[in-house]
Amino acid sequence: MSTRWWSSTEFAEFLSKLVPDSISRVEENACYLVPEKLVEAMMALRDDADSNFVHLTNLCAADYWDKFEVIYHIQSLEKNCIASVKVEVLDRENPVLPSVTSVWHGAWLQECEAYDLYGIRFENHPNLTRILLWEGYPGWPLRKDFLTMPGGLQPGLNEFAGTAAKPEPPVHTVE
Amino acid sequence: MSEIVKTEPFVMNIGPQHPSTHGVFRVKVTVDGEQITDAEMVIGYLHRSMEKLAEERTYTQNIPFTDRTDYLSSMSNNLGYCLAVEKLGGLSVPARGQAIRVIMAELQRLASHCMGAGAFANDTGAWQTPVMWFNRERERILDIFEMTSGARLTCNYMRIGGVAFELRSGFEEAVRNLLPRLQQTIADGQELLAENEIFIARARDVAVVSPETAIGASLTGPMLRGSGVAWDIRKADPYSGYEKYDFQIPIGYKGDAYDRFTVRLEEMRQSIKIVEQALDDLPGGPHSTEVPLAFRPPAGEAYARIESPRGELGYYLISDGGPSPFRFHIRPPSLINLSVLKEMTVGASVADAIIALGSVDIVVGEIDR
Amino acid sequence: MLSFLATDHWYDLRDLANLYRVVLEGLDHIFPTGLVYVLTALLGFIAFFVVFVLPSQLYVGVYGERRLIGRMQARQGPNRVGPLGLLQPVADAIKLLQKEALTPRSADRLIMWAAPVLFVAPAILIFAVIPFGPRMVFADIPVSLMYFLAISSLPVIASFMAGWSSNNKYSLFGAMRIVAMSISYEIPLVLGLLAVSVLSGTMSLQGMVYWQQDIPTWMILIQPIAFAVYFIGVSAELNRTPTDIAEAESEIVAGYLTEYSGMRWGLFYGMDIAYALGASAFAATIFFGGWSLFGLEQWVPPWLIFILKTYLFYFVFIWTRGTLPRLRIDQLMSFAWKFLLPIALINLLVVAVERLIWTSNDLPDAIVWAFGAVNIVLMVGIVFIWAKVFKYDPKKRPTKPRLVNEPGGYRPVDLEQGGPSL
Amino acid sequence: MSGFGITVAFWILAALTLASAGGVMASRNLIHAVLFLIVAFLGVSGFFILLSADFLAMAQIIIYVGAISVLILFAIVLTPRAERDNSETSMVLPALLLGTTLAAVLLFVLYDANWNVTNVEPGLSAEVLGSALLSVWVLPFELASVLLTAALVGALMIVRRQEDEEGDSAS
Repeated sequence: MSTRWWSSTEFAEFLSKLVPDSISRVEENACYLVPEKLVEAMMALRDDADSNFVHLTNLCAADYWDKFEVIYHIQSLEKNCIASVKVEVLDRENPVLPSVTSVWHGAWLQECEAYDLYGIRFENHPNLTRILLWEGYPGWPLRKDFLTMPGGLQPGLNEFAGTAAKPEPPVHTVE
Repeated sequence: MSEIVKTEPFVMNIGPQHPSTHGVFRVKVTVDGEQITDAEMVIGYLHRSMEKLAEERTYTQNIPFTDRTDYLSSMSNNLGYCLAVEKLGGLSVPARGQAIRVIMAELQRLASHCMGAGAFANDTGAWQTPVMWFNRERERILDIFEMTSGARLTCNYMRIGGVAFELRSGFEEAVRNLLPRLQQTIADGQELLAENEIFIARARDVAVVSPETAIGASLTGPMLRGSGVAWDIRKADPYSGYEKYDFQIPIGYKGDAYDRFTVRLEEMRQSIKIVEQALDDLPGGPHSTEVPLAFRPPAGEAYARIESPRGELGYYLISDGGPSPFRFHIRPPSLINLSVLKEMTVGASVADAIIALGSVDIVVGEIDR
Repeated sequence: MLSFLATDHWYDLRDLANLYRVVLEGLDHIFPTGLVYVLTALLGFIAFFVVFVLPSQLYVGVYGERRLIGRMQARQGPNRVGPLGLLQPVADAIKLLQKEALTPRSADRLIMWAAPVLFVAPAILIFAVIPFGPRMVFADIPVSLMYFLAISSLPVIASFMAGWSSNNKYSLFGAMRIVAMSISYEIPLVLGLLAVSVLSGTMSLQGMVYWQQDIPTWMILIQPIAFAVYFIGVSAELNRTPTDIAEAESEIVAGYLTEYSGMRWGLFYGMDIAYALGASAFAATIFFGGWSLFGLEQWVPPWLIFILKTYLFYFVFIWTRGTLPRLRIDQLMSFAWKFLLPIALINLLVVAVERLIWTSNDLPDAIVWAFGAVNIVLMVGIVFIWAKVFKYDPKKRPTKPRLVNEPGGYRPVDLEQGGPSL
Repeated sequence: MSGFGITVAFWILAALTLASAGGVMASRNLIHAVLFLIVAFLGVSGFFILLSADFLAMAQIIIYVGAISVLILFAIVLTPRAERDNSETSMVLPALLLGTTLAAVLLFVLYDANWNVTNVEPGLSAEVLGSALLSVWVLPFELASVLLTAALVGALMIVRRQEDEEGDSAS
């Protein structure tokens, strides 16, 4: 017994019945969703008895130079099947995507991580902060053009620009 | 009246330098008396941007990186990464290589759970004794790793298409001598801790995660199984020949810290069973297939996952046909298991929060990568 | 009973008071009368401290504890400095003296400086009333039991000062915990000891030793409940595991000692051991017959018997420390108020009734054996009933997880018919 | 009370007690005030020892130093910081007046009282005290205990929260 991977065509067929107009295009290895319908489609996939995708396994983003993609691996524990869903983010300057934390609580930290490293803002996320890097870090390090971004690590430069000396923290007294 | 008679809440930092955060991990808790009213974790102290670095190196060069994410289970990390690359490149591993990988992964699980169970016992206040007892056996497992791969902690033993070297002579004997000792230590742990009245009082009904919460929060591994959800990648999606071995999935009753601890102990027993079976019919033949050093898998993507000691460890690779991955993503079980940190700690006392944190069994290297 | 065999010769080691007296008499010829009075006090303290407390602290407390716990934890313990590591405590002390005692910038300097000093003073005072032999007690005051309780309530204040003045949140937590613990456990402790005092009819420690010598018995056989209450209460007051929540290093780093370093920390550490020794000595006196050992004290030096009993009791402290996990503070509190206090009160009532029967009917001394039997039966009965009332059944609790063969979703727990009780 | 040593001890104790009592009044920080109070209590117990009242001295330390001061410390730490310090008050003049009057009355009583030297053996053993409390003075003793119990129950009622009551009734 091993986990069944839903093929993209099978998935598209299933989802178009469940939530119409939620699929933008279907490719060989994944099915691309429309960002506006993302949360609705995910909610339906989670709650429908036939799909039962209750477990968000993996959420990550990827940079294809001209666009971002956010990849969701969702699985059903009882049916032992897994599917790969993608969403495209075309606006590089201001990438925005609806958050799926309302569907799966487990998306919380993974979306934070994607925001931290790619700068993709997830709308309606309860607390979207940088988790691995500090607030105010210049640039989004996992973008392919990170080195050419303002504040990125320039070739030949040994220090990050923008790491100014921090003020000494004040002494707090125990309340 | 109750507005007047109240204590003053204050913010307390647990970590980044604290004996119980198992590394540089920090939780900012707001405390009212002894009760926690808010908890916020602060991570990133150990961030080494491995995902970015990996985009500049070849597939084989990336294997040592995986050692250093979850530094308590390097073999499992190697295995997960190699499986992902093999899936991407459509490679197959010879039977002997698969069996050796299973033995190593299970020994690594034993070593990691030794650390996890011991550190958890330390968090409950059993002053170092269980840690030392479990670490004694962990050292012996690390001796076997050293004998096989030359390194104790960051083994770098798996390769794409198999394992790096053939097993040394005397390996099988060493492992067979070790297993009864491990059984004994697990039995000691069962008696000293799991059946200890104080331990039960401390860990039972603490940091309860309901199965619905656990599934919704994407928990995996002992955290998920402790909540009573039967989910183990080794059973559900067998890799590296796990379907050949006879073992069972331990699941807990209530999803509290005690269940997670006992699940870990039981998983150690099951791992011993698997290692014994794998040793009994260790196939002959080559240990690895020939893979060019600058391996160029075809363009595409692959998501491979294994059951690491901490949960589902996934590697998501995108290849553009070049010698290095276009995107290298690790699904870190330690980080995602911390999704429920707030649910576990808010409302509990500081002492229970430490227990909750200990029962997650985090490795900061994997959280921050 | 044979009379006490020790002679008045100064070389009779069975009674070290002889030596002390000889020295004092010699000094009396040299100094004016008033000064000898002061010198007696000083010499007594120095003698007690240097001969007994300091070596015990270093070699039982520091070295012995570390070696024994090392043995329990499958490791070596200190074995490098000197033969068998015997000089390790000395090396530690020298190291601590050399280290800088840091004071945080926002700390309350004066109180932070005064706390270790105030912590040390009661640790020395506590040994003033402990009888080491028939004539070897420094201050044989009639209320030495009360004295012991009074003195042992003082270090709490010093610990609180240490925790509060450091201006560290962990320290403050430790201070609050130690204060809460001490006021909770003081009450059952006093009530437990009151029962002992009621039965023996004296508040003097020396009187209790004589009482136990006369029966002859040990108080632990007559009053097991009082001993249990004392042991638990005193472990809580001394911060020994399983009740070391004030210094719980896995929770609040080092509790009230977090900001202390150097010899200031060393004073706390050393005096913690001295308090544990004092509590052991007290337990040995009250519950284990003190310096008497069923007649053997006439040949063996009584102080040796006493010290061995003290060390034996101290070993139990080390043993629990190496074995048990730590309880949570609310569990400890509810244990003190809901279990220890009622049980101590019941014990006090029963003992008072026994004492009344004994004295009003003029019964022979052997009747205490019957009392002892009654008390032991009572203790077993109470614990049994308690377990029944709270439906405590360890056999029905699952200590191993369920095992399943197939993966899938959530498997509900079947709680029907003889299932596990959670 | 006689002898050189005892006289010296008395004066030292008196100075210590008075100085720390003054410290209680003068110190702005409440924690410091409580610590001064503890020293004052210890000094008072020293007086008891000088009067050969061993039992009372020990009871003084156990109850006042070991329990009451510790409770005060606990209460101060758990109080919000804003309400913790000794703040200025507008009642300085009335307080001064009241204090002076009280001191005058006490001094007058001290001066006026007929301090007899009795031949009663000094020293109050625990047995004597106990039997006196439970025979001659049994009514005040029991009344005091009833009062203290009532105070305890009252304090519990005041700090009891609404949600606790609900939780208790549910369980």
